[in-house]
Amino acid sequence: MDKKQPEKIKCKNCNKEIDPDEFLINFNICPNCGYHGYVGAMKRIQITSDEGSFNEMAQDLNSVDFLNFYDLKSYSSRLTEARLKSGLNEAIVVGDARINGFRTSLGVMDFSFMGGSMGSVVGEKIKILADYSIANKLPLIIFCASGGARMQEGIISLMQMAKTVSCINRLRENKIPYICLITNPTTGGVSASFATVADIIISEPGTLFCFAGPRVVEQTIKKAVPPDFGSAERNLRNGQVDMIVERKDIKDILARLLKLFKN
Amino acid sequence: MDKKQPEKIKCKNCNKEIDPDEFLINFNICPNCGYHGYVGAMKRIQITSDEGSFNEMAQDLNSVDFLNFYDLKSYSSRLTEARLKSGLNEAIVVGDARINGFRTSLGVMDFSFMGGSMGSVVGEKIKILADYSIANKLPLIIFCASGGARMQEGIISLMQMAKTVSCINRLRENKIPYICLITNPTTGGVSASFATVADIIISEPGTLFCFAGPRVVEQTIKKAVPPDFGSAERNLRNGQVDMIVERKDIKDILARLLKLFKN
Amino acid sequence: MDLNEIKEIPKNYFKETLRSFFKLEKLKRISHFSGVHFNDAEKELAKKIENYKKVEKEAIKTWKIVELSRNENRPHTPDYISNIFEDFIELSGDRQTAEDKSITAGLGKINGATVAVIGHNKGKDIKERVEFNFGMSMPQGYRKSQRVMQLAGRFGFPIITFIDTPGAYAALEAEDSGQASAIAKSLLTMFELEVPVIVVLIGEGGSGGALALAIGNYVMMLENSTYSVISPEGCAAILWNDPSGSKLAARALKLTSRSLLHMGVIDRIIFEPLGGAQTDPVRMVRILKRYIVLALDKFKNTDGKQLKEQRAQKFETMGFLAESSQDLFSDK
Amino acid sequence: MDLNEIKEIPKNYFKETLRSFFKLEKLKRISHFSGVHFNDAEKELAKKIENYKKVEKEAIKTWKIVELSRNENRPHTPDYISNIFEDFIELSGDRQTAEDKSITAGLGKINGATVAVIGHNKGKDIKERVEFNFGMSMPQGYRKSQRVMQLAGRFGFPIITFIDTPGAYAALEAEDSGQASAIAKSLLTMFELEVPVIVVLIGEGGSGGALALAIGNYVMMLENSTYSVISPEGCAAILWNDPSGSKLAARALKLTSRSLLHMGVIDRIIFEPLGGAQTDPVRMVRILKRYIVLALDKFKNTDGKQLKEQRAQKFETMGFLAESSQDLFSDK
Ligand SMILES: [Zn+2]
Ligand SMILES: [Zn+2]
Repeated sequence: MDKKQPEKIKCKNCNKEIDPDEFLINFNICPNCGYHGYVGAMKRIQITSDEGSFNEMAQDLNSVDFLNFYDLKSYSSRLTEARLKSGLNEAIVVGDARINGFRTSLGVMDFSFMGGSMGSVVGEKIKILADYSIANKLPLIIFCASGGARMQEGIISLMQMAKTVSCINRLRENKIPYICLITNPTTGGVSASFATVADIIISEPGTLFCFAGPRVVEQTIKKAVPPDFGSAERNLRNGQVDMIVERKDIKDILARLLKLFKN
Repeated sequence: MDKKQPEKIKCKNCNKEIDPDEFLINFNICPNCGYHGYVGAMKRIQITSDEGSFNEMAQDLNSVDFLNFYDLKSYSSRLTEARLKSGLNEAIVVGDARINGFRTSLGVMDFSFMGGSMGSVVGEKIKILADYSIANKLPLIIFCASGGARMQEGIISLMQMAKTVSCINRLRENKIPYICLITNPTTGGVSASFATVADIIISEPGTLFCFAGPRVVEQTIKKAVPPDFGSAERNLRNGQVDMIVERKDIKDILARLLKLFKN
Repeated sequence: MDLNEIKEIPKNYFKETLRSFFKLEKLKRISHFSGVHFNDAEKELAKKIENYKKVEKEAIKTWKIVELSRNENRPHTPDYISNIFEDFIELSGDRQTAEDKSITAGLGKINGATVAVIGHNKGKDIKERVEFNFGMSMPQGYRKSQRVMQLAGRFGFPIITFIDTPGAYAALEAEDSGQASAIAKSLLTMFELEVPVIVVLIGEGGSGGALALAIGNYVMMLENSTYSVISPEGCAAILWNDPSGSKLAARALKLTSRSLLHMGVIDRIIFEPLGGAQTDPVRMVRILKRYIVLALDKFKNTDGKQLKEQRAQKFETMGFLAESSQDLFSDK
Repeated sequence: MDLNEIKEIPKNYFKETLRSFFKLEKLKRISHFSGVHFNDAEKELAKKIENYKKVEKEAIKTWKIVELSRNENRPHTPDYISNIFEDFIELSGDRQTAEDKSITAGLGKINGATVAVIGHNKGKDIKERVEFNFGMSMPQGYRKSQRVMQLAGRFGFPIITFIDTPGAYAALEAEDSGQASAIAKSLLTMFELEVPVIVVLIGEGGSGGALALAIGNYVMMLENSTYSVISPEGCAAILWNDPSGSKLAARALKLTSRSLLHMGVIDRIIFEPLGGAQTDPVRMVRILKRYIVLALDKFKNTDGKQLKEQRAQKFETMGFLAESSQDLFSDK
């Protein structure tokens, strides 16, 4: 058989070679050092929700280049590229799902779609998901992964921070629980909006979670930031997250929390 | 004439001799360094409220030695001594008053009555005053001066913290403004209860305002506290008080605040 | 109320007792040899000594409770949490500046219903004790607990608190982070709650730091736990310099469950296994669980507004005072 | 919307323009000497150059506004406060860990009614600017403003905010005190308010730090103020390395009052005296006062719940998107 073996890959953290099959089976976690590698929205949904239970919503919403934003490329071409690269039509996938039998509204961001940046579509999908939660009295669960606001939508991307927080405010008024999962990385406009107003905030180990990224902070304070800057462990110590949970245990902890909230 | 001149007194802060008449006229403020000396409840009422406007309430409430608390002296004898020394029957005087024409509920603590400590009577008088505020829709103003809870009433003195905060909670529900004046010293059970849940907190300059006093803290941390420990200035920097106002300006600022709250 | 006759205790209590004793012996000797009798003086001194002895005995008895309340082998908050509640999940952080491990907070189930559980945590070994600051909380701890209480309030979860602290942390950094304000806000938050709040004093109930989590619709106290406005040591330091001072202060402060029930500060004493909770922690936990279930049942059908009102009523009526219309200063 | 034809800007924009220009000249020369004509190529290049020039012109125009918005002589929050409101009293502190002077908050009167006023404060001279951290707030600043907003909400006082910040402070201590959480909570608090909230962008409206105080029922913008998701410099640093990048980024971000009104992000532009607010601050203040009074009047008879709903509605409908039922990956 001349069928090619998949290429060996290297861990971004410990730099050791990993067997790609093992990496894949192990939820993209380095079997050597436990580093939690990138995992896309679809895989995340697969490992978090009950098999076949996810029903995607609002998949037909697409971003438009309403500012004619030029960059090295136009926003339109970036969107096309991102769609092809990620296999998604935007940086978040939302839908109805079951987690160990508990029905929820589930939103999962994907960093591979333009760095998980939040533009009009991400905001609108979160609104649709929150409205769905309220209408069906379903707990809301969102996995964050984002570099922040989507610059290419200018001020409108900033307004998505307000928009999403307003949705969460209505969720709170309706006494719907909201659990937020912080995955690597979660920064900027997402961390300063819907991510941090959750009832429960759970972080994956080693996740960068901050408002301003380390390089921006270094530029401001003119010195190096500590090596654990923005890390899950530092955030736990600083009171920013409720707990750090390994990827393999997230489904279980979610199910346990859902059981508690389903009083 | 052989009528005696009042004895010269020394400023507790700058140690300079002060003319007692000048000190008295100057609201017990050192004319040399501006140190705000002790001022009793009755004098405080006089300099804060419009002449003749104060009508005392609940002056017939007296503390009882329900624990038979022995000390170097019994609580009962301490109470008698405090009454004679202060000319008051408890560590707070409460009543209805006008401040530049604005009608208010006014409570003034007096440090000379057993260190302004809070026992059952202080708690009850604050309750009566708060109830009066609610019934008559009058803003509540309290001048604090207290070493904390009254040990001689044991656990019941601790319960006065709960009691007074509950009264303030009802005041808040009734949307009655509450302004608290922090005077020297305000510590312990008073600072950790009704004093710090005020809408507006004003401190006199140089006032010690803290939970645990400097000596207690020094015992805990086994080193000297900074010279400005618990000072009004440090508290302003640490976000604990809204403003520092000199004694002579307090009536004016209260009137201005009352005007703002009388919408 | 358990009154005692002695009202004034001299500065150096034990020396004074001894002096009285010798004085009595001397009087007795004089009357024996001289035939002159000092009956009144003798009687007075004998009574004084008797009272001193009674006070001493009471003080020692109270002190034993103080020691029991601090016994390291007593079950602590984590022991109660893990054995009383199912599916407990701990929540961390004040979402502002810190996670304070001296307070444990989280959600769990009891008898099928979700509740929030919050309690002081002194730590189980030296390492934990240091990490948890011996159960003395920073303002951040009280802010975390407020966050969890508000969350419970929003979702209608009853709240159970376990009190076990020497007191709020008295340190510069605590003061600079608003310790007074944090405790006061904690009280305010608890008065705002529209869910049942069940408080259990399980060990040391030290001052404002204990009260901050203790505004309950129903307050229970383990037999050998204490609850006091000031530690006996702190009280003695102010009153006497005698090494026996702490014991006397403990007695004077009436900090035991019996005295507190008597004064109406607590609603129920939960009796401990003979010798104290530490002799049979498993049984202690089992007993407490029953009482918590009973307490929760009490408020099952009470609506939020009523719960809030009952709590306000309960604490606003605490106090002993006398009303007299006589003018204390009539001769002035 | 003000669309432009160029969609793709090469990395080194000015060099590229120059190169196109030379290429065009060369084509012209060749056709002149050879008689061979390159009409299509010539036309394309000419159009490209024309577009580049247009973009450049627009960028320079926008940049002037960016500079105006940052002009130190512009009236700042304290100038508006002291000249628009009577009886203003400043309130300080978050009641937790700090007083952040980069945000000024307090109560005052306008047209006889009490309002809360909250605004970024960049400081009027070097000393103040350093003390106020150039208007870049710490989490404590947003917590103070939340406290004052909640106070206003409780007493029914309308809230007026002045936005003027380069952005929230990006420093280690800010991160460690929960900058992200503080901004998010500020947004949440503003959505909870049941009083009218009037927002005025008076200078620099930088990112999340600006938005944190900008959830208004009515949002007004001074003609030469800006409001952007990222500073032009920050944007250019990401997009180009060309020194002219900031100007191009400013244009691309559409951060001017005209663009924002066009996009429905703001409700009104308040025109400034000729040359900018700094040329006649007295008049600027007078004009703004009128608009604030008008804005407050608008919501005079709206009840609390409606105000909250209107605010939610306003911000939840912001966004531009397309719905398509075509499967983007049909060929996969
Ligand atoms: Zn690895
Ligand atoms: Zn002096």
